[in-house]
Amino acid sequence: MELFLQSIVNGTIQSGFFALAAVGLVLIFGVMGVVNFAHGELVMVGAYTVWFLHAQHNTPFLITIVIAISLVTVIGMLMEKFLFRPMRDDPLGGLICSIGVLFILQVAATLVGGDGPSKQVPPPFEGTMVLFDFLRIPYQRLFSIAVSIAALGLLWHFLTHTKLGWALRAVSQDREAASLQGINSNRISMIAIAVGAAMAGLAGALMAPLTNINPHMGHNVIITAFIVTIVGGVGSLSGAVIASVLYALYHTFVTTYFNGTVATISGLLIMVLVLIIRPTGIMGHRVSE
Amino acid sequence: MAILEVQNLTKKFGGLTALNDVSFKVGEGQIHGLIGPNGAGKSTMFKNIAGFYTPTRGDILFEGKSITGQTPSRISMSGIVRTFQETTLFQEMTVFENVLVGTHNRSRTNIFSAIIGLDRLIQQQARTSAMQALEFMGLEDRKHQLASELPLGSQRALAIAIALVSKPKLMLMDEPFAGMNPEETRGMMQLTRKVRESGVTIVLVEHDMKAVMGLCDQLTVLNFGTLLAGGSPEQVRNNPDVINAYLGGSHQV
Amino acid sequence: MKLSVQDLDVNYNNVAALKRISLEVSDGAFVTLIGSNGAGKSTTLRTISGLVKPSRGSIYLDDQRIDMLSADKILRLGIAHVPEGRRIFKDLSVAENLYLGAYIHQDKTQINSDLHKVYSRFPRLEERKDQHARTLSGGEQQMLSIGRSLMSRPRILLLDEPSLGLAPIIVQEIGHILREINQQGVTVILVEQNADLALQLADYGYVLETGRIAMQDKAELLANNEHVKKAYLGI
Amino acid sequence: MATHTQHPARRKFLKKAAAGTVAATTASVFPNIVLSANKTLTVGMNIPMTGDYAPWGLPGLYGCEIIANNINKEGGVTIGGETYDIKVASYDHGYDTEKALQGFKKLVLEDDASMIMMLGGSTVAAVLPWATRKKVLTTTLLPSDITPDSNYLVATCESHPLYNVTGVEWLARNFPDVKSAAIVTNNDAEYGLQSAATYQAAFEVAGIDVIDTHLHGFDVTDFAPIVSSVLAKNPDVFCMATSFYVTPIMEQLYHQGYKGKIISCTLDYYDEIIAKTSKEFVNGTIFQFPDFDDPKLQEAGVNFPDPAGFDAAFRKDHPNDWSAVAWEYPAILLNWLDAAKAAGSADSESVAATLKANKQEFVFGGGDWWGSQLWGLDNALVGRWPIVVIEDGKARIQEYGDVAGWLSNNKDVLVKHMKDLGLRTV
Amino acid sequence: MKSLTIIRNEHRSLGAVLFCLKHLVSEIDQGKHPDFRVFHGLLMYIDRFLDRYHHPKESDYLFPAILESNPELAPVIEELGRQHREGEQLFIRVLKALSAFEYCGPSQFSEFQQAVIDYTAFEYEHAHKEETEVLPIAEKFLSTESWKRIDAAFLDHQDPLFGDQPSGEFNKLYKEIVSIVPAPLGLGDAWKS
Amino acid sequence: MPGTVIRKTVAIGILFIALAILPHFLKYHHQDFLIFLVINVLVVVSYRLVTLTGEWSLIHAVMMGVGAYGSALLSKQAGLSFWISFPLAGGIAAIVAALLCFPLFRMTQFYFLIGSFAAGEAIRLSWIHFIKPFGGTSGISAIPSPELLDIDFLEPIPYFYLVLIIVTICLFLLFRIEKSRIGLTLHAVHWKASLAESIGVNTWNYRSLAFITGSFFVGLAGALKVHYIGTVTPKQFDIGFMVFILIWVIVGGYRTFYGAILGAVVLSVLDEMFREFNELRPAIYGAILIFSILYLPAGLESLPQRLKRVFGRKDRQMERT
Repeated sequence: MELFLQSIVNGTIQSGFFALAAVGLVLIFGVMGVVNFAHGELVMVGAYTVWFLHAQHNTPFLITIVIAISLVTVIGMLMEKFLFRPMRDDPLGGLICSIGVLFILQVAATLVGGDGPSKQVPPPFEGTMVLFDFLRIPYQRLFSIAVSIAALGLLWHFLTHTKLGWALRAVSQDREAASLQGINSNRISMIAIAVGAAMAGLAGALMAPLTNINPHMGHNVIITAFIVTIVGGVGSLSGAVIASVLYALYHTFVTTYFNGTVATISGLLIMVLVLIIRPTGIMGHRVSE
Repeated sequence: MAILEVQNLTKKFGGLTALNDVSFKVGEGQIHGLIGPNGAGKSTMFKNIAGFYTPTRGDILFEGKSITGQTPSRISMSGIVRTFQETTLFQEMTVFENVLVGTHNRSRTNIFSAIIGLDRLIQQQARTSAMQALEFMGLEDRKHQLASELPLGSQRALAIAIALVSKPKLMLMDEPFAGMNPEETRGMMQLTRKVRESGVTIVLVEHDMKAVMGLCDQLTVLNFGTLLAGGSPEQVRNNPDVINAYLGGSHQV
Repeated sequence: MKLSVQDLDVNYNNVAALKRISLEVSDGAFVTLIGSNGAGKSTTLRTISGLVKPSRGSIYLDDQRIDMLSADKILRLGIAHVPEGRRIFKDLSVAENLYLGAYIHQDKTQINSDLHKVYSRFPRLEERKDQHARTLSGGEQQMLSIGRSLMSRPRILLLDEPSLGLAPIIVQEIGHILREINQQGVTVILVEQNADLALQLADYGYVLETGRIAMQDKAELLANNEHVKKAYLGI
Repeated sequence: MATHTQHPARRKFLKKAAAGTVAATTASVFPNIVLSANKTLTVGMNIPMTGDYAPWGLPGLYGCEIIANNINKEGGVTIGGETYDIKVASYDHGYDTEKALQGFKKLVLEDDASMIMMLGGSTVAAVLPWATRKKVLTTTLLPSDITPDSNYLVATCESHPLYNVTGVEWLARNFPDVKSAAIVTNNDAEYGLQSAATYQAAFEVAGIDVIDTHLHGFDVTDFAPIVSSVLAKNPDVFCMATSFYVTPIMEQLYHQGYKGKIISCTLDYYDEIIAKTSKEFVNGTIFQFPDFDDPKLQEAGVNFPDPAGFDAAFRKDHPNDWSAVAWEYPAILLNWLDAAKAAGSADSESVAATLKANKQEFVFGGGDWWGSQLWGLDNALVGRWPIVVIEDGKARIQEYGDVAGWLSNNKDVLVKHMKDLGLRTV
Repeated sequence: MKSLTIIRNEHRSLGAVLFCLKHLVSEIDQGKHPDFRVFHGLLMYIDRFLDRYHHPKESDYLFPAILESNPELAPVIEELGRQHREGEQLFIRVLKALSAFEYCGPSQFSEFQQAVIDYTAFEYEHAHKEETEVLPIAEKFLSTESWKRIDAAFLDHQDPLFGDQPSGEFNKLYKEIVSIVPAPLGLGDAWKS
Repeated sequence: MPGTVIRKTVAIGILFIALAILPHFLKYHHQDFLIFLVINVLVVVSYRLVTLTGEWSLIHAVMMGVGAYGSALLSKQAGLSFWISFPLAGGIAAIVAALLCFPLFRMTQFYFLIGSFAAGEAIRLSWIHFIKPFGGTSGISAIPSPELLDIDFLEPIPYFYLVLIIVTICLFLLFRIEKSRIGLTLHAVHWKASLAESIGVNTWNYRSLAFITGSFFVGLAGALKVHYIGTVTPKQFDIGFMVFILIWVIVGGYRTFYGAILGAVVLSVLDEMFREFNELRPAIYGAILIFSILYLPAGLESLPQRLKRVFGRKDRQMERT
């Protein structure tokens, strides 16, 4: 029972990261039609920023988060302006471009941090909250999950209660019809990638004190984000968030009670199964004929 | 005798009923027009016959046998070929290659004979019949051109040649005259008759009333997913229900 | 607000879709373009609203040349386009769709009063304002599409086949609504395959055939024209 | 923390870029070589210098360069009457088998390297047929690479993971209350499984029950579930068999309130772990790799010249890169030089013969050729190995354990556990 | 000539409502549960529209004008006038059958269905006759004067019969029908099967 | 017509001879590089066959691994000679591909891309997870090299000739397939699947055929590779390698047969040339990728035409007008 509850806590914390990373991928794919292979590297850049500024140069953690988000956002916006926009009608080209960015960002990280071992960031919030004598939640993780939920909530509010949010969803559903409402889809793409990249940057910054930081850490992030995106339904943000929670809990429980590799293999198989049974994912809608 | 028989066909998309209990027959060797306003269900009917949709209810008989719910390629093999509403061709291939793909049904080959060259005879036959189809449609001079470089009329003719080369018994033509000027339309009507004379039954969807009335032996009128009327062009023209549809503010038929 | 289209050519992958199209639409007019499938009606509208760029010719709104502007800029000049097939945002609520129609406007009170007007014109939309647009019936979706475009306060409204796939009484009702909109001073350019409906509604009509204007005249005269009757009215 | 901030990463980046170019052009051009009239003796390093495995390659190159530099400064090395300057030629294979094969040939045929040092695993397997055919002496850090097919592959330094037995033995001796252990490791065959099997054998011999062996992949981003699952079984000892994820696992142990003993194969960068947890928590952790400024390394029997000086020189040039391989490749190089001197030739065949014929002095002292019971050939040099414990936030050698002795008594237990995990044994 | 367009428009509106009526009856035939309010609305509209709005236009203005210029059409006009009355009889039959269906249950449905089919067929036929036999002639032979007179009457905004008030009222009525007729025919809630 | 055929044959002959003598002028380690390059040419060309129907898969590298593991196991466990295990490797890859067709070709486009990636990753993780018989991360080593007369296939030059001959035959077969009516039909499925279906082409069958055939050839490539290296590991066929295949084909140009080859050759050679930039290398590679996609969207294969256009051959334009 204790293990069960602890696993729920562990899974919930994971789901926050999954969701932050996947939401950006979904936004970018939805609005721009590009599979951003470099999305994991955006997370990585966020983590590196925290390592470099906070762990190496003693910049206060909260300020570092803001800087990480801004930096990643700027990278995302540059990608949109110089790569994805010229490639608008060529999703394959967009994908290749994003792979190019992936390589460049990995090298940039290597130059900043060296080829050495994984980087570590001492947790800015020390101590562990103990509930009922057995549930242990480190304050650092508590902070991360709180910030993730807040960020996702903010994103949800942005998408459902602001004009720009509506416009963003409109563009992802029908670019042309959106332009007929006076929506400048280039501007919306810019906002989408800015928001998506900011979420990725935030995910990286929050993960930084909790994980191994190295130039290749994006690989695992993108695989998870793909699974979550597919299971949730391509283009469905709520689907991505729900799938993140489900997948994180699933993975946590299988890892806890069986084995991590089995969890990943079966996760991939579940994804294939979802694709076969319901190609539009749990929350997606079939594009009408 | 009826080569194609649609029996009580119903097709629903979610809550929307696109076709409601429609029945009609197509006589062998005829040009049969399927008419009705946009959104009346003609295209849905076409797609059901050609196997792109599976009917919700009802049956489609071809030469007395049910083809309901079969895959498009299967239906095509039994002798029904469709052409498309907008000019649908393999734009990036040459005219000849387009028709050669069309020979697929008649002269199949497998990968091993293709590699070793055992299928030389079949290939030769395929090329010959492709060439014949081009000549039939008057496209032999353009065979090395890319399909996308043809003028509209020739593109439509090519689309028919692709369909024709698979030696169908029934050809479904989706708006063959759309976007054509009167002269092109006349040429196309000629070709359509020529195809019929070669022994192919034709079902066509069309808006151009002049062409439909002048070309078709029989008409089936759909409106709002239901069968409105059927009969010769003359009968249809005077059918009160058709007039109603017209008076009812629905589109011209 | 006079719209004038001069000598427009549009090509889609080497095929000419429009050839030398010229139109004049004066302020407050109700103009229709009729013709068969593939005649170039939709392309004409799409070119006016900036979705398609002409390969030659020009479009003027009063004295301003607009054919090089993007769709969102053209909307800001007062030309709204209700596209073929409605193209509502299915995963957004009805209200969100309508608010997006007013995307180019900032004044909240004015937007709310516009919204009120749309709701009173289409009470059904108000009943369903919080539902996802995908749950609407075809007729309701068309109402939403028109309502959405009205939210931009257009001076010129372009409509592409609003009757497509709709039942007769809704088509008639849309006809009434378009007439009302026109009577309130909005210029209407209606593209219809349903020539009968279009010529009932419009003051002036153009007949398009294979990318060219084959005929143009007052709507009543076109409705009584023998060629038009035969080719488009089914008489 | 203090050590971090003293060395801003920007400086490191510039230096690294320069080092990269030097390494790439293969000639580590030291000024004294230009002046020296000595002949050149080239040793090759066919190692990962980029990518995931770079941390197991690059520090070794830096270490060997320091050693070579020192030797050259002192006038070179004399073998068979001829004095040579040492040159370290390197090739970055990025832990890719194709590139490893190419790099190996390049180092041997084009750079004239007399001996090739490699990390081990599949990259070694890829070069081995050719190396054997061409009789190129090759060294690996993974004795499990040894096969009866090749006399020319030797493991003369790191006897991963055999040394793990000494830590367990020490633990059992000093903490007799310890009854149960749980092992966590990644599931790769070269590092993780070998080490897990060894720990299992060592615990069995020490009379400690292994209640869980948790294998995980390289895709783990969060160790919370794994650690929760293992701790739920209440082990007295928590054992980490490989180095890849020690830091995050330690962090989880800390946060999940683990109070028992911790034993780990390595504890690289333990100052970072302390920074992420607490000194009190890390104190008492048992592992196998000393810092080279450890006073116990100054004692007799240790065959590494001036460990403290080496440590200082390395940390001066490469402040953040110290890890076990930083001294292991140099130790191999030194060992090989000794053999070459004894053989009077750098020729692979003679050095190999000399290496095997003589009782070799292992880096930490002692030294027996071992391996035939497990891999079919006695090509791993096994000697004393230090048991290291964190004391007041610093790694300190407790004593030297006897790996060879343990093996001679308990090899059957080891073979059994290796077999159970599906590993190659004779 | 505006009047002619107005007559045609009204035919289309009426035709749409009749189509709707017929279609809804066929839906009941296929097992849908009817909402009788819809039929009441449709029939009320037809009743008022024909009686108070459409037929007077023809009988009081258009037909006399035609008779004036083309006396040889008298039999046709007479026939059309007779049809107006016959239509009313058929319509009454529909109303009665509806009441029977509504209060006596499904057993009465077939009579209702038949009544609707007969009535709608009759009205189409009638409208068709007007459009093909009378209107074209009116178009050709009526003098400009006559047209002006008729147009003036049709478009007289003060006229209690055709002016703004009634047309607004009918538009309102029409909107209401559209809103209650079940989707996809109208905008109302679809009938359950 | 015959003139161009002769010219083409001569050109290919010269190319072949040039390739045959090339290794003698190379540094030793570049001879190995050449072997892997020629194998990779087979990989990209077989990949292009899969993509002919318009579906981009991310499982090709893993299918190569299936062939490699198959041949390694057959020769090590069953003791079969290379000459038997090699063709069987292709067969095994083809069979695995055939089984995968059922789930995978229910999807198209983006979903197929991701679905194929997931299926491939599941297979690859299985190699890691099931140490028996796959050997986990360290894979299978000491895979014997081919034996024929007294030729020493451990030496690069003899193995190069073996690879060159086999790959040339495979390329010829692939070329035949593409130029046959089957190839034409595959193109047809890509450009207009609905039209193809309407004339009786079962698109599922053809997609599967392309996938299975492509997998067969890449399985052969995998076997060729590991019988030279002597070791097969899961890492050799990871998503990283798959991304390279994708890049080679797209940057080279997937519209023609030689575009893909061009991509593999040019990019690999460039990569090798940038070796001295060490850790900067991937970034240079990435920059080349982006540059070529932005400025050569039709791939390297379109470069000659572009150059022609730049140097003002106007006859095409005159044709138009």
